[in-house]
Amino acid sequence: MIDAISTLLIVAGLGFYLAGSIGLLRLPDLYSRLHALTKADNLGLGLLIAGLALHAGDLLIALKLVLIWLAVLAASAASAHLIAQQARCRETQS
Amino acid sequence: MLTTHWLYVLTGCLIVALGLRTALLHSLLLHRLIGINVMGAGVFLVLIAVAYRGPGVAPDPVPHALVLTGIVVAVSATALALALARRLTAEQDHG
Amino acid sequence: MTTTALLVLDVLLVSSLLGLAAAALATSDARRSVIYFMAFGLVLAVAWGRLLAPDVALAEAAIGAGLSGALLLAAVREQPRREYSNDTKPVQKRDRTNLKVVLEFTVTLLCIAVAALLAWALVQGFDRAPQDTLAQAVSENLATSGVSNPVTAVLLNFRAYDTLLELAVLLTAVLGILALGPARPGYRTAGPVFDGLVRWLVPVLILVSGYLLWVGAHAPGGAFQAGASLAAAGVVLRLAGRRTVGLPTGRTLHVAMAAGVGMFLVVGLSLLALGRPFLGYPPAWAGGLILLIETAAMLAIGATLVLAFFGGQPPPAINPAGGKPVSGSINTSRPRSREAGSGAGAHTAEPRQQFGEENRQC
Amino acid sequence: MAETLIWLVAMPLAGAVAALLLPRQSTPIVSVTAVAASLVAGTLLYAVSEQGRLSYEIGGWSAGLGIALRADGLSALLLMMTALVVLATSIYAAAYFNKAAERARFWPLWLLLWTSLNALLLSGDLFNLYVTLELLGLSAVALASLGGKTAAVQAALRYLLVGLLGSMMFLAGVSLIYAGYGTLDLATLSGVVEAGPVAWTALALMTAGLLLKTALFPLHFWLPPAHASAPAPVSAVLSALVVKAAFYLVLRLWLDVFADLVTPAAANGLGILGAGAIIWGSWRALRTERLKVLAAYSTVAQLGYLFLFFPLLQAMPAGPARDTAVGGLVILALTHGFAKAGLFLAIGIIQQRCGHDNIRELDGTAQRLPATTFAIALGGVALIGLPPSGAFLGKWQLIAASFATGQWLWILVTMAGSLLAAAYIFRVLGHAFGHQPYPRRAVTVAREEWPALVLTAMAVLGLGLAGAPVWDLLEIGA
Repeated sequence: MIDAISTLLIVAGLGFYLAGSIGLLRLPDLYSRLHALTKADNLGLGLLIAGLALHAGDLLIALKLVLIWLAVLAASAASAHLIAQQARCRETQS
Repeated sequence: MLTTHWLYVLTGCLIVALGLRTALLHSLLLHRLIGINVMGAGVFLVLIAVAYRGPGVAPDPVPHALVLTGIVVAVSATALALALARRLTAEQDHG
Repeated sequence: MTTTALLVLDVLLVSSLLGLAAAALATSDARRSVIYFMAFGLVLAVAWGRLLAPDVALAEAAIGAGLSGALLLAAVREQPRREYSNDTKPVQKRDRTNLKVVLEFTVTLLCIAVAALLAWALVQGFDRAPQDTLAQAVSENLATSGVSNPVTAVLLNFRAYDTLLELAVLLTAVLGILALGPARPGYRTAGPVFDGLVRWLVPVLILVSGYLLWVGAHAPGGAFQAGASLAAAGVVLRLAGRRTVGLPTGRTLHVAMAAGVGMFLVVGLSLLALGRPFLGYPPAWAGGLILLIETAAMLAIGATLVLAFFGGQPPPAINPAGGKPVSGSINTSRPRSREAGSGAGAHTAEPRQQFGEENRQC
Repeated sequence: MAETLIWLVAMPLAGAVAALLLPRQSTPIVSVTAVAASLVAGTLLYAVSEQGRLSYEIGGWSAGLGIALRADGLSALLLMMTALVVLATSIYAAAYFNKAAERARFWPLWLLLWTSLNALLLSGDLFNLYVTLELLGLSAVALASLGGKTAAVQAALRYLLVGLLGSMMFLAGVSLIYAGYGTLDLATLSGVVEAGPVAWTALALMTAGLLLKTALFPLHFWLPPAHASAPAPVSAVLSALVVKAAFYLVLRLWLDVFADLVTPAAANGLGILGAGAIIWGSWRALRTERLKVLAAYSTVAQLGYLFLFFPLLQAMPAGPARDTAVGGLVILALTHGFAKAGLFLAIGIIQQRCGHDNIRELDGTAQRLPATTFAIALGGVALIGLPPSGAFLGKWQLIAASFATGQWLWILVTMAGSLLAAAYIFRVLGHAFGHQPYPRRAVTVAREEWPALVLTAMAVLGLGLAGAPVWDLLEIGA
């Protein structure tokens, strides 16, 4: 039962990753690409980690996995912000 | 010899060739430096592949330690090269 | 996991490694090339995780991709438009004369030959090697090495002498860098979002380095990964525009830089004085001595890599009492004119910090 | 006695750390370290001559699992030369860098360079050799860039990139050896290595990397700018010791570890490159306008002679005749080390006192700096190979071996090289002894001048008249 849920979560996470990657390749401008990348990937990673944590069977490992997710969330939020800000500045300057 | 060995050893050799070609041919310092680093990574990949003994078998730790040493040596050399290049461009800007 | 799945993973990893290496080397844009190189390093770390080398994977991600990448990007940033050239003469637009084509062709052939020769010899080598003699020796002596992670045992016990010389290499590089002149100008002060990230990221990084140091005795980790994580904290602080990144100044900085080599020598020579071989730890003491050396090495690696990111002598700290800069004994070889005034050096050294509030967003 | 091996590495390294931490006392620290380490090198030489080969297992782990340091007659001799050259050059450097801040920057790197040289000459482990090569390369580059002039920094950068490329090729060879033989220990390896693709490819890769580092023609392009633009004491050590260290490794690999699988064709290839180095290096030395560039090209040429020995030794059966030839090779290398170090120091004095090193404008130097000019003349005697210098003995053995094996070409090359060397040396001396109508007062700066004199005298008189023990020492471990 747990295995099935875990697999389902991982597959769902991968789906979000796929969507994010397609978005990165297909979307027209930087802002929407950034949007696709950060949102879809953060959610994808969250699902992936949820699936793996269920699979781990050890609370400590599960907590470490969640910690990774939090760190990635913070880093990707901040870097997306910096990239968008920089792009905005270039636009206003030119 | 496992299939994995084949795959990673051949990749390592190809990466060595790619890095070596850039290090020899490119005119820009930064690219040459990256070329040398890529070449090093190829050699390291070969070493780690040599250490591999198959899934679930403990690998040989000696090449792992060698590669760790190699990575630190490589970053030291890269840092010194970049500092020299910076000094050089600063001189050219002033003179 | 089935063998087929592993094979698919292998093929994916190998092809992305080759693609990224080729992309990093083929593009003529320096920034792009560095970014591809960093991505290459990260995939390489995954490949090493796959080949059951987690210690190396950690080091590659932190040092090979992370810090090397940061160093290279900082170098590119200083040359936003100009070509980054090795020679004094301006870079010529590619004039593809016959000679050059012939040269390129020859060198390419040579490189292919080298790779083919190496691959052929390696394939031959695999079939004949009595491969596991050394790995067996390591596992037989692991019990007396003081640690249970075999990689740490090799690095800090069996082949500790290599590691001593490697720390000497790091020290040499940073001494060379410091002798070349002042640090590159700092970065502008971070906005609230980035600053907020830095505020909690830095303590976490320091915590992580302590964890990696401790865990290295029995699991993947160790002084190098810990030192790199410490250095990452310094790099992040510097990127956020902090003037000081926790590096000491003057004599203390030199102590930090030389800590690894120094501790190795103190331990090694003390053992020699006690009638044991150089770096021949008594088994009962080995664990503690290794941790002692690793702690010093971590500090040295952290300090050294941050200094490398500075790219030169860090700006002197202001001594509040006298107002004079507390400079290290290793000064810049040719004081630049803008730093001539004592005490005034602090803010002139980093002109970018003078940007006002309205400039902060860009 | 075996502890002397580790002391030779630990002492300069500890000195480097101490000089870094106590910059104000760095000069006395270096003096103590240099004298002490030289005494240790002397002890080692004595111990090797009495007891034969020495080895020291670091950490008490047997070689293979751990790393062993080893010394035989050849490495003991080179260690002794390194110690003497570094000692003399340190005395000169203390006067050359006349600001305390310059000295504080210089000494730690200087001792790190010495550490790496000793570590390289003693190491018995292939991967450890790679680390020592990198330490040697980085410390040499850092020192070469110390002048801070654009030319020096540019040359240092090229030197660094070439050095890195060389060490990477070396490391590729080392990896191959580990893949094929499962060991990194040189002694173990020489017992198991056999002709075949693994050993050949590994030897080719390692040799290619080392030839780049030892600047064998046509891979010498980086050497003249790097050696000519570095500060004088650094140039002295780069030319005398650093390129020799890489050459020592080639020698070790070809004559010792991989001796059984060297083919005559490969040895001849090295000989031909050596011949090219002699002719091209000497010709460029003759044509240059600057004294330091002349000395640097002369290094390229002198390294060529060392490579001429490879085809000769390959053709000679093991026995006393071959041992004598090896002795000739070693004494040639030692003589060049002493002579070139002295020459660079003397040029440094001229450069500082006259403000230039243009050969055409040297007139009156003999009147002004008599002792220094004498040192240049002595160094010149050794470079040409006139008796009684050690180089005369070396070239004599070279020619004798060529006669014995019927390889006439090398005799012609040696003759031509010696003539060219005589031409470029006498060109310098002709200007230096040129009369100046209003001679400025003769200057003697004893502290700066005597290291150059002692070093060149060592090359001409020490090795020439008392060189016999070299052959006895080489018996050990041969």
